[in-house]
Amino acid sequence: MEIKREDLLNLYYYLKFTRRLEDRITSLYHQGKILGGVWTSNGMEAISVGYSYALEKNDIAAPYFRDIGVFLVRGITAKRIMAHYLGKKTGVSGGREGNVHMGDLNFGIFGFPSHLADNYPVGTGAALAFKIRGEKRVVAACTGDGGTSRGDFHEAMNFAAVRKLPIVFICNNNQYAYSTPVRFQMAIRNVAERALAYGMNSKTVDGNNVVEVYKTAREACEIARNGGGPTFIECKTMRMHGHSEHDSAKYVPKELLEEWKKKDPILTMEKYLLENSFAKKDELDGIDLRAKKEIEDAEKFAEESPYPDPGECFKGVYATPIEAT
Amino acid sequence: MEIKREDLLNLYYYLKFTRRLEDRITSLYHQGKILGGVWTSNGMEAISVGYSYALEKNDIAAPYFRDIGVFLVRGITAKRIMAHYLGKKTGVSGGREGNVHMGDLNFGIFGFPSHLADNYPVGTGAALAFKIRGEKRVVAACTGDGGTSRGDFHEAMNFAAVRKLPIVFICNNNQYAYSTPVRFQMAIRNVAERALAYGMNSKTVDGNNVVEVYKTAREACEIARNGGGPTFIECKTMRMHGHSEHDSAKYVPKELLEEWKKKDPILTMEKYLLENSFAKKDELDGIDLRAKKEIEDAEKFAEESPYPDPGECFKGVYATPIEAT
Amino acid sequence: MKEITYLEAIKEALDEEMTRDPSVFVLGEDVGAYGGAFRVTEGLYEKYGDWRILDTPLSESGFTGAAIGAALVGMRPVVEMQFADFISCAFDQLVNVAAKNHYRWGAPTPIVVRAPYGGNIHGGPYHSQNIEGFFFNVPGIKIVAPATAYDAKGLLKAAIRDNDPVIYCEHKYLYRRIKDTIPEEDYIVPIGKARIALEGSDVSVITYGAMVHTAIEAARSLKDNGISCEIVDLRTILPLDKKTIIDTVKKTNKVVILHEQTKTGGVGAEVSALISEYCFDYLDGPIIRVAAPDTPVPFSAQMEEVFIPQAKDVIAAVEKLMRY
Amino acid sequence: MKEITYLEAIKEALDEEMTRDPSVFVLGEDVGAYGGAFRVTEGLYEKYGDWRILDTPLSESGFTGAAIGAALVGMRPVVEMQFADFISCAFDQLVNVAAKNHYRWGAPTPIVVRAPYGGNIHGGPYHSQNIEGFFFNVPGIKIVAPATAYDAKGLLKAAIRDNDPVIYCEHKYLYRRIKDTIPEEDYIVPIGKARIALEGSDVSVITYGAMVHTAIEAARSLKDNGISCEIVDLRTILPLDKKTIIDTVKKTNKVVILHEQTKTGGVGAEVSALISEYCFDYLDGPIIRVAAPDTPVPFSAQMEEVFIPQAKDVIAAVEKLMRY
Ligand SMILES: Cc1ncc(C[n+]2csc(CCOP(=O)(O)OP(=O)(O)O)c2C)c(N)n1
Ligand SMILES: Cc1ncc(C[n+]2csc(CCOP(=O)(O)OP(=O)(O)O)c2C)c(N)n1
Ligand SMILES: [Mg+2]
Ligand SMILES: [Mg+2]
Repeated sequence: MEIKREDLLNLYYYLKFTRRLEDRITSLYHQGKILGGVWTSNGMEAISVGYSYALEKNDIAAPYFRDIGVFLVRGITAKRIMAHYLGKKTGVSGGREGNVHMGDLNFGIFGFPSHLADNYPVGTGAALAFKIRGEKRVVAACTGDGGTSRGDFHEAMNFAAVRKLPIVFICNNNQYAYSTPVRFQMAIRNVAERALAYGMNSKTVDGNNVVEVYKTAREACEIARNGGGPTFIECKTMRMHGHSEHDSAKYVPKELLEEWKKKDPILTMEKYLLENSFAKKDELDGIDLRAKKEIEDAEKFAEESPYPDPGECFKGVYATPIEAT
Repeated sequence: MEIKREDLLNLYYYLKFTRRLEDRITSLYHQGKILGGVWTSNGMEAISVGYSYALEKNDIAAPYFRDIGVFLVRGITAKRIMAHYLGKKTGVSGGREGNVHMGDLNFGIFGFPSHLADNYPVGTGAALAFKIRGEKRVVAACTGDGGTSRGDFHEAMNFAAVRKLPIVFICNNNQYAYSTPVRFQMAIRNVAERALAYGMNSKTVDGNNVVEVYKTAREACEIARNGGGPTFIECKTMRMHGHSEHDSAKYVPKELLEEWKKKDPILTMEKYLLENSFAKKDELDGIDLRAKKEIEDAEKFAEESPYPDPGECFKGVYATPIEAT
Repeated sequence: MKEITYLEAIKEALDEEMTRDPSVFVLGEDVGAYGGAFRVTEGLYEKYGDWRILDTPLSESGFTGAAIGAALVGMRPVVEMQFADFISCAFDQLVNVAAKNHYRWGAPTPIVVRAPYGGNIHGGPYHSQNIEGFFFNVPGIKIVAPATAYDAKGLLKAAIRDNDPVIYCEHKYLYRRIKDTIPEEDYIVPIGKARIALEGSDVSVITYGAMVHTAIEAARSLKDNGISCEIVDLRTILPLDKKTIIDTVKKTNKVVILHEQTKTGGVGAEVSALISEYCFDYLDGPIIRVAAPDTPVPFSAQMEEVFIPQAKDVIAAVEKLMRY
Repeated sequence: MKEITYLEAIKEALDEEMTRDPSVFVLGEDVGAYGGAFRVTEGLYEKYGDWRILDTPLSESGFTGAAIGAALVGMRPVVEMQFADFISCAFDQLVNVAAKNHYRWGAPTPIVVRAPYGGNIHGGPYHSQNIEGFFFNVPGIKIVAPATAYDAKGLLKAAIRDNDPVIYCEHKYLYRRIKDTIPEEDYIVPIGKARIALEGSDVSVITYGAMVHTAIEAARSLKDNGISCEIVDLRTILPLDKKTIIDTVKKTNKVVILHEQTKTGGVGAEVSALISEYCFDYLDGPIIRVAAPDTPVPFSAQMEEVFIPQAKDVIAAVEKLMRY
């Protein structure tokens, strides 16, 4: 598969954008401006950016909580995201939700329900709808290595395989579920082996290589789009921070982090672009600056935005409210 | 593995016992003496008989609803079972439950919760207890091909594999879940392939051959007992009646039934015993008569037994009731 | 006008809605060629095919989640639970995904979950449960429970057209036991509106589902003793029709709440609490609940009979209240 | 005697019970070396090892089912839900296996499920839920919800020693915010017994969990206006301590029920219904419920503040009742 230079630069942009946005969110959290908790995709940005970039506009993403890149790639502005994290009225959820718990049908993104793997069955449903209606659209649903131990993972994978649904299942295998290493979660080597139980094709890719993630997802999407059924893609990566900003992650061996630091997805991409002469350093710096600028604007916007009216609490439970009697 | 003649004759006895008991239950149901529904293991008796015969007295069975043979093999009398089906006070559940929904800790049998595959996690728990306490006991848990599509199947298999629990998972693959053939339930050839997702050893056996089921289960039990972890055993068979007595099963091709009729587990065992001179015809007839007699006595006992006191309805919700205030 | 059973009413609603709106489809175990465990979808497979009357693997959470996802992209799925009891396996998807989608991120989730529920059929603990209590404290869910064939059809149509997740409790005991004369033309029964099943003046019996018929039986017999019962059939359990409840209490000043669901934490508790809150000054006696005891549903006929509230229990409660 | 936090009280109960009884063990996500998301099990792994403080894969149904199976063969497992919200994934095992084992086939299921629940911590819809409503209509389950460090320890010990499945609702907001002086010696707080958190004569405020502290705050302020509140801390939610509820109503004749759980179908509905049934003649005014609105728990501080009942809401309800 050939990738256009423009796409490569876009991928680079979204990697940077995601990293910078989450770095900023982390700072704001430590400043006490973001309440609750903060979970980031630091060091794993290539997965959400890569798989969502593989989607067409009409496709659907059913992300999990390390997938903020999906929101950026699909066109949700940093302004709305930042305001969302700050619990502002102008945020993606208008203050009803926090952190990566957001979704927007206008951008083809399903909200992430905290319960891990829940979005796998939900994703299959959209794929089923496309199949029923004969639409050439696909779904990409994502969860972590931890989420693959849940029943909903199993039920969704099996259903998609039986009905050959147009869906690509992504797994972010960052080697830990919170403090629990993969070897205490499953007795297999690669999460991809899970797919054998369903007769589903699977791939294991370098989750820190955005080009590889993108290409593999893109190919799987095309197979799905053309009636070839689902694929499971395991993206190997490493969680470089704690599980959340609360967590110092002492349980992760330092050497592991050292090793993976060298494989940072942004460094990897930079190197790839420079060495293959897709771009010069100053062009990349320009891209970075663009991301930086957007985030500064976003922060300003978010800070200046009003908090939601407390009365909003009572609204929106039903799409069709029953007239009060 | 060598099997003693005595064991072979016992296996034959339990096959006959199970068949006759369920045949009688079916008649009583059609006579209106058994309320609700009746589901049998007709044509599949070798599975429950074979795997439960592989257990030691102190082991635990966590059966599913085609496993009435487990109750007989483990020593629950036909009297108590028959009374249970008739909703009598003297039945296994004292009238609180019906059909194969029964259990008895004194005989190491967990009650079957109707929700298929629920007994897989429950089974792992007993195995975990044995492991924690360092007891050399094992668990055999069973479900149908249909049940393997449920999340609880996945979560239990995975947990057992990770913790190398002393459990043997049995699957009765009778090619249908109610009206749904296996090919609409999973996109794999053998249910045993499910085990690949967990790094668990698996076997596919002829579920109509009680000796094969017994041997395979026995070996798996010994592996489990000695710290070798779980095994998944797929027993291929065919449901020879409708899903329940309500169901005429028109959706099953006649040829399939014809084909499997020839493989009837009792015929198979009879042939094996006679051809290998383990027994003569009249000895087998004697065994059959013994089963027949027990069931006649059981029926008499059950018919004559009183119905439960209606007030029993209110008792037994809690093991430690809160003093009424 | 034609006479059809409660079960036929459900099937007709499905059939007509599927014809009217191509986004409606049915999924669940054995709903396809087999026509469902209770034969509710019988004949629909032949008419709408494999993808609109869709057999699923045995996986309630998976197919309920799939229904949610399909709904999010414009479909109107109707999920069949083979028995309502198995809805426990789909609890998480319903409570944490379907119920919260709209509040959390503005996405309507127009799914209907058909739940064949209730006892009196010798089903025992796992084939007789009333499951409305599982969802009764969950904002974002709607629950309906028709008592008549007319309402069974009209409420299912309303549920399918509604933009929220609706749990449709269809009482198995009523499937083939009751009939109604139904209009030929399209109609719905609006969600959120109770109905007066019987007008009366001395005491209100507030109930729903199969118990409406038990209430009517009791009312007939009470009438012979000169006691006039007003029977309120809630029809929608969540959200409750407060106005109809308040109006009947203001009229009769005496209330018996009747349900097959176990007593503690049942719908009756909420109805009682609403009345205490809004009609305190109109009450001429305690609010009595007649409900199943706090036990699983026992199998044996003898025990199940004391489990399921009977007309005589309603009569006793009403008489006690009349003496008050 | 020593002063410890609510969280420490939970940990001490676990530690002491594990020492006392080798059949007690803990399982759940990240409970092992990490010590649990809230650090409740911190230090226990070092003391009891990998098989008694047992990390599980991410699989609530699987490990809750495993706890049930272990209990059936003589263990006393304590399951930790990382957040109570995730108990929805284990709903089926709890409701259909654990709750019914004893009734169906006489097998006790002594498991405790620790459910870190409740809001006021900016957790949003998925990390703030009150989950008692999921199980409140399920016979066979017991539910406790301590409001103090003293009760947190005593109720957890009682729950571990109890032979039935107990859902132990530990309020996250209280973990490090409240302390109690606790006896050195072993004690339990019996399941099924409420306590009078504050004696009073004008009005009863019946509540539990974190709201007990809200009630106390309100009572203090009401006292300045000459209104004397009696506060009942239910402690056990299922089954309810009817006697204490009835006694307080007979004493004060006025009732406010307060909970953080959403209103419709909440524990308050049942408490209200019990009062209407048993104390009708003692009531001098309507039974008022102060509860969270029927919505998911919103994230933003502004919205969450109107979601969580506040002392001022209790004061307003009491004052309204006093004017009655
Ligand atoms: C069903 C469920 N149980 C527990 C949690 C709490 N929890 C949040 S993240 C997490 C670990 C997730 O691990 P993994 O799936 O590998 O994702 P990662 O955080 O590593 O990206 C846990 C246990 C949850 N969100 N959902
Ligand atoms: C969770 C759950 N969903 C639905 C049912 C209803 N049901 C009872 S048996 C059955 C089919 C079971 O198929 P399988 O597991 O293959 O067992 P078999 O009947 O073929 O022995 C179904 C759907 C159930 N018992 N449990
Ligand atoms: Mg992970
Ligand atoms: Mg089968």
